[in-house]
Amino acid sequence: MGYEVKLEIFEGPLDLLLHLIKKNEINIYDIPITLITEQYLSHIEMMKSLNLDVAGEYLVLAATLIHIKSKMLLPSPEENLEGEEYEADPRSELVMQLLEYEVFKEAATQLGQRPLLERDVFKRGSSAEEKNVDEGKDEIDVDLNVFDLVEAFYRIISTLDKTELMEIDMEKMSLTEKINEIMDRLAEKKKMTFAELLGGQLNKRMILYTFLAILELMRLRMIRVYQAGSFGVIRVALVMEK
Amino acid sequence: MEDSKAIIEAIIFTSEGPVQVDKIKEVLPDVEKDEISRLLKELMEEYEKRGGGFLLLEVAGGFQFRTRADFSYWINKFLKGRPAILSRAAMETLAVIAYKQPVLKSEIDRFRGVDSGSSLKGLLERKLVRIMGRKDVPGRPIMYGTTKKFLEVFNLKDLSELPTLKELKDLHEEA
Amino acid sequence: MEDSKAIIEAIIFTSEGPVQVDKIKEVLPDVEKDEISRLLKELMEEYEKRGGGFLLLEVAGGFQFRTRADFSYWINKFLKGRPAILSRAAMETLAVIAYKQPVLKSEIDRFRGVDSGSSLKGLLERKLVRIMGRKDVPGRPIMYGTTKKFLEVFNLKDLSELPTLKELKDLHEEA
Repeated sequence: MGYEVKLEIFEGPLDLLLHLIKKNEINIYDIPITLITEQYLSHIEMMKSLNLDVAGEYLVLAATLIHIKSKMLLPSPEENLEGEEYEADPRSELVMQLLEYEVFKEAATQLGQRPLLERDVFKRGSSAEEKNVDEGKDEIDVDLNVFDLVEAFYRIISTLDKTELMEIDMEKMSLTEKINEIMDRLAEKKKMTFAELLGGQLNKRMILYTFLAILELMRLRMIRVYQAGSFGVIRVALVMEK
Repeated sequence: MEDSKAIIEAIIFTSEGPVQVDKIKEVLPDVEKDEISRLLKELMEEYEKRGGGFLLLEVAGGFQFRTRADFSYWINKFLKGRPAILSRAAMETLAVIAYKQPVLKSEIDRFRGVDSGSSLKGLLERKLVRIMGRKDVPGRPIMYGTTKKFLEVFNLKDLSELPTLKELKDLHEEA
Repeated sequence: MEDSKAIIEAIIFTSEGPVQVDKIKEVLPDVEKDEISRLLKELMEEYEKRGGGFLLLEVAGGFQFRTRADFSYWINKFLKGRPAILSRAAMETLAVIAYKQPVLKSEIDRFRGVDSGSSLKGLLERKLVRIMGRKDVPGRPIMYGTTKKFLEVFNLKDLSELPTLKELKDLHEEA
């Protein structure tokens, strides 16, 4: 790729920084921080003067560069006889980040060079799929995805435009789950003791939920709880629907 | 195989319906129609001779690959084993139940603005949804909730793994 | 061609997605798995040797016919479709997810140095990425990973077919 660079091709501050390092043919492990900071800042100025939206991340990295620069101006630990702990090169963290980013950038390039379905290779009936996008909106992939589910709910909620509906009560969800679990266990065993139902719970919260679930199920008349005598075993059973 | 023949084959392969010679000619303007027809005939003969799982046939004024009729038994057997598709309506109904359980049918209908009866029935049949009990109000309406199978299908450990709407909203707003 | 081989071919031909050996075994219970694999290998070689418009390939843990990449120009012309383009931001986000899965959004943002919200949402919508669950740390953030469709779209048998990060690094340093 020739580097007749247009500003908008940068994917972010790290991308810009890598570009500057390449352009100046700098050793990434020994970045002349003053030079790079200057070039980086002037680049941001240019972006601003072109009325390009300079995302916050660019400014964060600018601050980081300036910070590193100021740290490098301080006497180095070797010279500082009183400094007892060895302080790492202030650039090292940024270098690590750049190297990591560079690898992912390469990974992205490699991915893009693979023979992509519907771009380079086609499966049978590809033309049919095109149509499905318009007409077959009613059908959703077989590969069920939680994202589809949330999206579906989000769609509904957005049309209702009621903010209070946005709140999902996780406590209520956990309670519902316990109710489900108890019903499953009872469906299998028909009758269980109270202790059995509470047993095997890992923490107090779960015990509490189990207890609340039992109360709720009693209230709903889904289960029956009975005890043989004052100190007898408490048993729980499903109420059979007529 | 020569390129134009292979390209013709690839075109017919990707097309959903039968492909007409004229359509091929549009893609390969430098190849004469007669030549296209000749290549098509060659391909048809090759597939016939090969005796594989499908043939190239002339149907409805065009050319199309079709599986050999002798194999219909096996192909039907295969197609029947396919997992079924959830309609958008079913997905919406399921979403309301997942997030609002235990929930009444009347509530689902109100959320969606349409009757959810048939979606609900489908979800119950597929065991993604179940009856959780009856609400303690006059008429004792049925309350619905999700099942263990629901968690399995959506790869969730428990319901608290479901993304909250706030999390989804964050993605939407950054977009 | 022997019947079981032709039937396998016909099954793969009719299927929407890649067909797994197990699925073929369900249709042909009398044929051993090893035998199915052997026949599939034979078919792959035959198509390769024939040099026609399409090939039999192993993708996303299954087998599927796909057109030869050399003909993409003509097929795009025929389908009149604009090839789907993933932005560079989306590709980078996808690359981080592919290599670091299960991965948090905050980690993706850190690796890329920018907010990946909108890329992530696009990838979720295109079903190249999925929610894998929540991480067991305070706040229980959502973890992301790639899907089977990712493998299908990128022509991968499985994730191990991707070059390792070390290989990529070496490649980069040589360049």
